[in-house]
Amino acid sequence: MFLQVLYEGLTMGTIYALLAMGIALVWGVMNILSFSQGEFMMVAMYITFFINLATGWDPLAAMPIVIVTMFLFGILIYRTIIARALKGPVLSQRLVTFALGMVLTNGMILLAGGQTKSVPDKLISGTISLGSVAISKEKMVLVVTSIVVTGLLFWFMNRTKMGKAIRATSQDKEAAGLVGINTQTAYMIAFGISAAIAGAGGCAMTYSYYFMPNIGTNFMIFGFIAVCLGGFGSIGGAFIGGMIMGIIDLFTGTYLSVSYKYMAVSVIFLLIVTFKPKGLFGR
Amino acid sequence: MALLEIKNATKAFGGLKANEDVTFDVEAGSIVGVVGPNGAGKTTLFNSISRTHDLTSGQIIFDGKDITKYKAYQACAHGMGRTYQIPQALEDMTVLENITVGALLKHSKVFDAMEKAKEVSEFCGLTELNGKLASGLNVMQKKRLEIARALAGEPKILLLDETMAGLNGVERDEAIELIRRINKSGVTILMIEHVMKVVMSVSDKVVVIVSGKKLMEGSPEEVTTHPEVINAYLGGGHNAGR
Amino acid sequence: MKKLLAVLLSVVMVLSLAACGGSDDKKETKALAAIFEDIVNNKHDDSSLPFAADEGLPGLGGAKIEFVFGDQSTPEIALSEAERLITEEGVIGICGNFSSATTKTTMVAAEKYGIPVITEGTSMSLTDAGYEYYGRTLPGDDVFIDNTFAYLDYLNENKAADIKTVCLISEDSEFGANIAKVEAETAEKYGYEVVENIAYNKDATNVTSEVLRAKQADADVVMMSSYAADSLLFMQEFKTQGYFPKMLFGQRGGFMASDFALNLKNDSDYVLTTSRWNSDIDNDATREITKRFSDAMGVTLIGDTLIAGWDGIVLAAAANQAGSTDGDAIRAAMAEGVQIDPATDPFGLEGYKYKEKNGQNEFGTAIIVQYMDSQLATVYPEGSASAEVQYPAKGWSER
Amino acid sequence: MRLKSVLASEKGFVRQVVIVMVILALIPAISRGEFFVSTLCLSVIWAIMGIGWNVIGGYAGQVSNGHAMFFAVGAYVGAWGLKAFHMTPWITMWIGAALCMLLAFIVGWPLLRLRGHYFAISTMAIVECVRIICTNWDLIGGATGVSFFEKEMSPFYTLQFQNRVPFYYICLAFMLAFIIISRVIQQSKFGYYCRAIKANQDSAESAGVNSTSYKRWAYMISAAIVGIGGALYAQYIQYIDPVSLLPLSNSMLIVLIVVMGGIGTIWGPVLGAFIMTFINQYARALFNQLSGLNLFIYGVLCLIIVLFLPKGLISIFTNDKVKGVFKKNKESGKEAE
Repeated sequence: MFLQVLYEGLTMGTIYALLAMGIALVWGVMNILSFSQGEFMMVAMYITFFINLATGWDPLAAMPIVIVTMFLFGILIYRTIIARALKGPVLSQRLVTFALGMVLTNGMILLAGGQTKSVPDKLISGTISLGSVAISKEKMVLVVTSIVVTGLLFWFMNRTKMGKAIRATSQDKEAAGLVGINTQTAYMIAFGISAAIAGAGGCAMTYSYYFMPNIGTNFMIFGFIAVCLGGFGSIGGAFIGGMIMGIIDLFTGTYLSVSYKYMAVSVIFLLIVTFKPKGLFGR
Repeated sequence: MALLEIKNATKAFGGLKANEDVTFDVEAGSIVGVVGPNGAGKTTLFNSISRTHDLTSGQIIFDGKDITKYKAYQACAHGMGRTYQIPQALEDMTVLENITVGALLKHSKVFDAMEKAKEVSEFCGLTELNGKLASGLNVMQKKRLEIARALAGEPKILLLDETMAGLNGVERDEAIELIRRINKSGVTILMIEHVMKVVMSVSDKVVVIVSGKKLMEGSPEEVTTHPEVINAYLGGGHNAGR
Repeated sequence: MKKLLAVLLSVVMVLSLAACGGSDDKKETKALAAIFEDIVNNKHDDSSLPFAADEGLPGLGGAKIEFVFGDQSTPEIALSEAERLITEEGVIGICGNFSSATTKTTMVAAEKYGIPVITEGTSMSLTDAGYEYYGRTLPGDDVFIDNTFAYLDYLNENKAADIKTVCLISEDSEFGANIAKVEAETAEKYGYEVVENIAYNKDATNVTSEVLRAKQADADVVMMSSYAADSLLFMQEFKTQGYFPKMLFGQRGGFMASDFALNLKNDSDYVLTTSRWNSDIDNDATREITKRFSDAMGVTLIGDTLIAGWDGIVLAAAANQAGSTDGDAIRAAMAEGVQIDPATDPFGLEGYKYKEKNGQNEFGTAIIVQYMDSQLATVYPEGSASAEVQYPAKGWSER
Repeated sequence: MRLKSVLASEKGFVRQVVIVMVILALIPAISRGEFFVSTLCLSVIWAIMGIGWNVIGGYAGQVSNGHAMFFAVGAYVGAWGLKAFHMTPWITMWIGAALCMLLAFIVGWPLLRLRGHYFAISTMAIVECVRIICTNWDLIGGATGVSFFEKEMSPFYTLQFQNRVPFYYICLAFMLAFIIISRVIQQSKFGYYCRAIKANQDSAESAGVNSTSYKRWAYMISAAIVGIGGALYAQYIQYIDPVSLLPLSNSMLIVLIVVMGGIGTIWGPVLGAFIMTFINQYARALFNQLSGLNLFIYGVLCLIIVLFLPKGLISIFTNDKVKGVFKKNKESGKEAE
């Protein structure tokens, strides 16, 4: 039983980690709280659903398209909304993403209706049982996607020129500008990547989740807490924060009490933020 | 009688000792200059005195009271006004409102505080900027505003952190004249300053801080002719050009 | 076409978005309402549904009926919509598929304006609240759950099912909490041991820990009360964990919704649920309405959708019987007992007599249905059973 | 001389109050439609909560995303006061407000040390905890909520009115009181110190501002006002449960309303509340077949306002181009820009 809970905890952890990394990227670079990250995931789920509906492709096959579409969607959102909000006061930056979340959720209700949807027959399904632990293949897709995406993100941020430019901008915008980094493009690419990460997550989640337009909001608070656990704007920290969240979620739920498990998560978060404001790994 | 006594003030950030065993007094009514090369730990000392951050060890006695463990606002309430090296004006409030915030320390009615603020603004020559937002001021005006805001709290001592930096000749003379007038109105002044000409002409006593320790203290003449000070400042064989 | 007498018969408050309440969708309920409007307002000689033979309601000079729609995604919205529809649309009655929470706020408006309401929110707090204008045609939680445990006794006696322990999983909302409370009390009354009582969070990001606890408890029967997405999430997690209890009982909600079989297909087999009605009840009215609905929507009609519209017909019949659209007259007719020709009643109830005190229809009965080959079949009571119950349920691997 | 000079300098503000109150008082006379009056009541209640939130979010610049908890405490105290003890809301309202202040004091101690995003996210975590506690606390009705629909007692005692107009005027009176309190706070030493904290907390502290205590007092006052708003809302809806009172979106909507109207201003929250509530209600009423449309319009409008009118809708009235009624009064410092 313990191993099963541990495995399930890690699986949930990967979803929170994907969400948290997207938020951490945007928060670290532009100091914007992206309330709409959950909604980006939801939009990715629906894109996958419509691709599957139209062409019958399996979510895995559709994933590259979904990631690219979400990347472009992120850039579109940046240029139309976020760039302008960055000029305004800090408070409106936070509300912009909340309002955007509301628009995406209700827009999807108008578009696709409120009924629960799911991608019917999937390529990979069923369960492998290793001793007492039942490994669900659908969830494995999620775990693998998350690890691959994290690897790609780290490679991008540390190895590529644009990645270093984004990291430089997040440390000090003016200094980065001085040394010839076009901070505007750095912001745009960062926001695009954060949407693409949510895209990958959303697409993988269609494997094991039924979804409807307001599924994004349920994940939002966990993404934020995971980011804060990991520390301000540190992407690696967000990944680990997400993992910790998943494990706390499962262990308190199974061993303590289901109804109070979300409270345990919030209380742990409050303790960390009060006594270690910069989070575990943050600057 | 010494208004402010610094006793073996030491401040360490991790292993690095920014200030080490600094001791000196500031007589009531006097002007004391604090000089020393860049990175000698002068601003760190200021921040410890004004209680912006805590001392690692040592004591600060102000007006007879041990304020080592006080919070910044408590030190200010006891009559210690201060300005910052990089001006920290209240950006989206007007000049008058900035000074009023200082005045509110002693006058709880906004009406009286505003009257006091107008007086201090007049005293510091900022009257025509009263209605302007602080964010719209230039560096000199912002530094002047910080002095006015501190002054509005009717402090016993005023800690000035490089108020002359970045000023041209005319602005500098005005600033010197303002400091003299403030001192004459009964306010003791402790100021960090780089511009030697200003320190020499204004201060009664000068304290020299080098790499966190107090090298020496004395009258302006003694300090400028002291070989070690010249050496520390200019480093190596140059002689002290006036 | 112009209404003779502006009889805006009743308002169907349709659930929108997957908030509380059954997972019904606006489109389905609207289609049903359109069918009823057509039958009552126009002459249909071949139809066996009420008021088919004449145009409009004879008792009100042939007045036409019209269903008007409102939104009830939250209790606050339900209250504003009720006030809007009563004062501006001038409706004479309210029906529709409500959660108990939205029913309570709608009753605030209904009691104020004296507008009779017939809905199927099953929580006991509705009938205990002492509302004057509230009516419920079919049973509340008490009868449904009593019926469930009576069925367990029936199985123990006739099928040597040897059921002793029960595990309750319910949503931590007004809907789930009420059911869990009544389930626990009834289990004690019938002598069944509740080994696990899990209240899960409605907006849960995962239900894995709940399923693991249920699997560990391994009760003979798992009773669940969840809405749309959660019931599907649970079924999938059961499959992932390779756990399926000998008997899985869903208390309507998500388990009754058309989404359930649509998304799960054959994975929904063996699940039992209490129900108000099922499309395999053999009477002419049922066959006709099921056919008309599947012609219009291409989906089999389910109990929740039918009762939402049918309550409107009962209100119309009451107004017709009272010969007036005044709220008190309609409520009085409801209390005396609305005469509906049994031949035209798809539910096949003996009568529609809404008690003065709590508005509960004395003749409301409940049935138990089971998913067989992803279609619902009535299995209890024997009178209307159309198939033999499949018990114990096969594990996922044996299917 | 003192009072006269204060009133003299407040001439502009007093004129604004009179004009706004006259308009709002006359509206029900124009159209008696019950749904219209209910929307008015909701707008006033949301305005009260906006004014409350504005004290901590607008004046002191500490943006709390968790004010729904005070809204819920006020509502629950009002509900159970009436249901269990038959106490009139006129009394339980103040008990609720006191409880809110206590809760704000306790919660404020660890939270107010945080700044910016950390403070916002912590308040969200706290309101989640409160929601979970309310959902599982059977004494107060837990997830089944509590309905306290009283028919016997007189409406003036229970504030549950047959027709909403008297209730509207009572709420309007409360809103007027809180507008005045808000103005007094804004123009007092407390208000100036709060604005100093908002502008630059460290520099304010070196000017003698005890920021921790001022932030805590601002948080407590805002909690009390929002608590009263919650009590009025409870009597309006007469059935409350954690699912409808405490979702995260509720706390965010309070913030949205104040920012839409104009944060840090006196009339911003009122303007934001009325416009937002009317849009929300009527968009749903007119297009009810398209579910989700009302919140869609709501979101789009918020985006437009946040992007193109950062100072909020009020800035249309208060800038110099529009002389009109809301003329900026020059003498006593500006109405907060």
